[in-house]
Amino acid sequence: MKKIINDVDNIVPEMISGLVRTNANLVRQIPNTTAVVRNDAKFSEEKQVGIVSGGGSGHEPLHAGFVGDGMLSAAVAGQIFTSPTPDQIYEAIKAVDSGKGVLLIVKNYSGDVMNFDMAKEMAEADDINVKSIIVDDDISVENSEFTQGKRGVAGTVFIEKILGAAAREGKSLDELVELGKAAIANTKTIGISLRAATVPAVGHPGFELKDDEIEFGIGIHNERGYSIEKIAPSKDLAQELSDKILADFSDQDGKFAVLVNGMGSTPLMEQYIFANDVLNHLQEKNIEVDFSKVGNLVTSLDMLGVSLTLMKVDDEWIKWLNEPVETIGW
Amino acid sequence: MKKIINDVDNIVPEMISGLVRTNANLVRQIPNTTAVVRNDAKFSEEKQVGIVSGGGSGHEPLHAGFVGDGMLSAAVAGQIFTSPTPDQIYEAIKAVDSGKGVLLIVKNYSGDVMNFDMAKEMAEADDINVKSIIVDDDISVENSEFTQGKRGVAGTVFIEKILGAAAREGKSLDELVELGKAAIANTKTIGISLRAATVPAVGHPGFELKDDEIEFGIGIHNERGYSIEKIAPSKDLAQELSDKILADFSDQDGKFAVLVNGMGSTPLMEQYIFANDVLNHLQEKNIEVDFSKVGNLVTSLDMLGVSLTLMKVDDEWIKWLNEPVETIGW
Amino acid sequence: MTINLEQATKWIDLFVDKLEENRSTLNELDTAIGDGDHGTNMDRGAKAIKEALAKKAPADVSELFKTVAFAIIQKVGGASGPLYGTAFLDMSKAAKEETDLAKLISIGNDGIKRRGQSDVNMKTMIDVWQPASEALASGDLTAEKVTEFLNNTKDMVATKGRASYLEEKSKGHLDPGSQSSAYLFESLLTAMEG
Amino acid sequence: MTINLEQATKWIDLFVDKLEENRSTLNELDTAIGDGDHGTNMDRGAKAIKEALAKKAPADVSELFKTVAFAIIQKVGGASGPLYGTAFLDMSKAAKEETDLAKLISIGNDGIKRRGQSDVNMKTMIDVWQPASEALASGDLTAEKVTEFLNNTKDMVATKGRASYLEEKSKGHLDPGSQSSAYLFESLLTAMEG
Ligand SMILES: Nc1ncnc2c1ncn2[C@@H]1O[C@H](COP(=O)(O)OP(=O)(O)O)[C@@H](O)[C@H]1O
Ligand SMILES: Nc1ncnc2c1ncn2[C@@H]1O[C@H](COP(=O)(O)OP(=O)(O)O)[C@@H](O)[C@H]1O
Ligand SMILES: [Mg+2]
Ligand SMILES: [Mg+2]
Ligand SMILES: [Mg+2]
Ligand SMILES: [Mg+2]
Repeated sequence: MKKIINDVDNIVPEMISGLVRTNANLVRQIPNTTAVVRNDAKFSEEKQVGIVSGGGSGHEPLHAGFVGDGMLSAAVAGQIFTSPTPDQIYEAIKAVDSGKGVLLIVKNYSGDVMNFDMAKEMAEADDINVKSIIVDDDISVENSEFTQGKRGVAGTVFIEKILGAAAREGKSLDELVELGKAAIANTKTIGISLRAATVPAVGHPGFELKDDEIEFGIGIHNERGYSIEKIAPSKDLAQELSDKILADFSDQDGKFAVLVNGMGSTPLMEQYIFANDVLNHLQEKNIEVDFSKVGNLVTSLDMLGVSLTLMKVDDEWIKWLNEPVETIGW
Repeated sequence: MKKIINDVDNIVPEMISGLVRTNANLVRQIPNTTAVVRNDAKFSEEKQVGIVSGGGSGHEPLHAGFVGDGMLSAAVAGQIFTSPTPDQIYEAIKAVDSGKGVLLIVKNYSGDVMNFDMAKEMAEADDINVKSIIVDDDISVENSEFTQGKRGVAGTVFIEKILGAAAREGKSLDELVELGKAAIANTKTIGISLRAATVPAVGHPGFELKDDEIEFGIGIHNERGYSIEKIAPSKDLAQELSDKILADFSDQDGKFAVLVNGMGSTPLMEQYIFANDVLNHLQEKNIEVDFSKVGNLVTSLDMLGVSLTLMKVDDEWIKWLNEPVETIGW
Repeated sequence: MTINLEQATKWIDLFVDKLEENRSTLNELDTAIGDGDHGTNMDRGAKAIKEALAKKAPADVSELFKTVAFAIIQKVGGASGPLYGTAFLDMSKAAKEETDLAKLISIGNDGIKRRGQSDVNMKTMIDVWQPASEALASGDLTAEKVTEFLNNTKDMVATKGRASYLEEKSKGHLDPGSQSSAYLFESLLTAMEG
Repeated sequence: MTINLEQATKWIDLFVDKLEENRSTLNELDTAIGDGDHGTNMDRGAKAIKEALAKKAPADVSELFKTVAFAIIQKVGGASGPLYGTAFLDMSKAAKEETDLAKLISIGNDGIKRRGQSDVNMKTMIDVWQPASEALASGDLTAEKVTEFLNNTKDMVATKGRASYLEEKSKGHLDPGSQSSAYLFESLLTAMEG
């Protein structure tokens, strides 16, 4: 394992320190936590619903990179691939509540769901109005009443963008919850990996793939996918992922937003080639794409791969996706 | 080699196509070229000195990702690690000239310098006023009258940012040339690599390093560095690079801007840890840092590593570095 | 059977020791069907509990459980943090009035089920907590039984927690949270014996 | 010695063939001390020249050189594109009046030096162009001499182009651009012979 780090046990605090020191105009660290909160001039004057997200580290720029005017109010970073603890989330909730309530955006992992729930209970004891929504866009996992359900992956960033813009516009907590649930229901993602991520404390990739193999349906914590296939040209990968996601929508009418997300070690060059192939394929199928985004947004340490997210959108959502924000990572 | 591509010979056009299609509000492709030019509403109305940069591909988001209001007017992409041809650069010059002249920002490689020179001669034949500046910030290479001189690397992005902001403010071509030269003289960079980049047509990393080795002073096209050492903690690397760069400045008074740049496959997490260590070390030395930036800005395909750039700045340069821009990659 | 402060303190001390000793066993179990950190997580919790108890000796069982709960909630994270944390927090609240051990454990078990939205047969720690709580109620919990409950998780298919992503492939492995819970109940039995 | 359209056409045809045949030789030389693409670059140029000449047969030597120059300038890129491109562009301009071969080559050599800000002994193609141009002027250029000029680059330390980053380590390798230039002059000699 070759990584530019110091002490394995100190990775997250050092990373957060680097992030806030190089972006002091945008964010500050909440004392004694690894949570960051908006630090721009507008923030202290503003009265809007606070939006807090968070989760394990290793997905940078998610979530701290999306804190800023028009997106998240605060983000809480846990240990690598490990949910943050409720006390840290609770501090973030307190830091962003302006009396209008706080919305928690939680990715669907049992640890995240439970820790955010506990933090919510702690904040409610302080009479803060807190609601949460659970993002579960990874359609490579079967959903069923009896399981953990689908995971929350790259689509989370579209949800954060739309809700952040809507909150800035003055939407109420209840309106945001409703909007968030609708947005999540219309967001679907599949990821592929060419090489697994190496968790620093483990020291080697989470799973092994042969030189010509690619795994479909992986999660952002090295969760295994649904099949291993021979690596194929970008356009075949684009077609396979697009079709699988489209088939999961009840119909293919209306407008779509597209996110091509790099998993951490994949050059932008390849992400753009893949995005080009996705757009070609969607065009052939007469699918209207009204917003698209490419880049390392929701990564998995040094994983090699990409994910594709399609979101069915209406005009107002497109407007919110397009609105300028002041963040590190959007 | 595992890459998400189609035909190796078609990488650059497909990449540019993906980039412009997913950023049509910002940039458009100049027909029959792999050059992109601003496409925002403001651009057509504006009368400012046009700023054109470019070079071989494989350094994304440089340069196309820095085209937009307040930064570059156009960017020309060559084949991977190969200078673009003069006719493409010439088309970009024509597309951005509004009568105020055009400034070319060229990284110091013999191919780039010569191809941009030829393009300049072609444009001068059309009575367009064109000047160029040569960025040579890589201090790991010895400079001398008899050699090719220092290479242009990550510091280029600071030069593009400052000149873009100054051009937007209405500075003349001659003023920009002078400003550019002063900025370049105050910009110094060293890069380190943990793993070389794999050029798609070659299929394997450009050089081999052992599992515990790191190379100091590499270039952004797999140019070998000045020494191979055992990998060390981030803070030791930060100290070694900072001190070497600082020693190259005649004095260490005044204000500095810092750029920690990821080489393509290095997670943001490690870049922030390294940035934190650089800031710690500079603080210990009582060096005033007034601007800092972290991220994958000037990459080398899938190289693992980072570069550190220090720039001696005055207040006006800091203002220009801080000004908002509308680009894909800044 | 009721539990007093001395017994409860011994219980927690034994549990904490077992977690520290078996950090790598728990990590290995979690590597097979999870993300390999259950040992690290519980060990972090164990150290936090020790530190908190060293700082201030609790006055009663309720306060002891609260100290344990807060240490776990603040330091463990992941799935096991809120689960063990909720169990001890709920037991702490109940212990203000209640001293019956079986009732307390049953309340802890309910807390886990509520927090985890889960039940028996999902290949989670509940598959140790719930039968253990029932056996305590009928007065016949033994170390052998605890091991039996733990071993029963081996052939289950996980439907909650990370292991559930593996579906059928989660079969054939012990559930790591059930292993740490087995340590909890083994410690409890030893503490109650004398 | 003057050069006519027939001879010049034959020269370029032979050169283009040699570039295509020796693509991998040139890449290998460039791999040792450059970035490994000189063969690919020149081959791209060769194909572009062929295509351009197939489209429209040039009326005179000046037009032929111009076609060659534009094909190279538009398709080669890198360092060799502007260098060969400038040489042929300058020779094309001169060929409107001038027919003396040695003079034309000397003008091409000057173009390379101007474009490359370089001179002899820097381990570049000039180390073939300049002595070849001088030998032509004195009427004694031979294939053996071309090979000798090329081989002389082996022990030079590069001070221009990518190889210069290697400093002393650039010694012991032929310069790739000198090898492609050697093909150019060997082709010229064959074309002029008959
Ligand atoms: N929803 C749930 N209900 C009950 N127990 C659960 C649930 N999810 C996970 N667990 C328990 O937690 C254990 C894993 O804990 P740990 O590895 O520390 O957390 P994480 O899965 O976040 O890495 C599992 O072995 C299982 O016993
Ligand atoms: N400044 C220069 N002056 C003259 N010749 C040069 C100069 N720079 C490079 N060359 C020649 O160009 C050759 C390399 O060409 P090529 O590999 O196609 O371009 P690049 O170096 O851009 O990859 C060198 O072998 C050398 O002969
Ligand atoms: Mg975990
Ligand atoms: Mg080249
Ligand atoms: Mg785990
Ligand atoms: Mg070359």
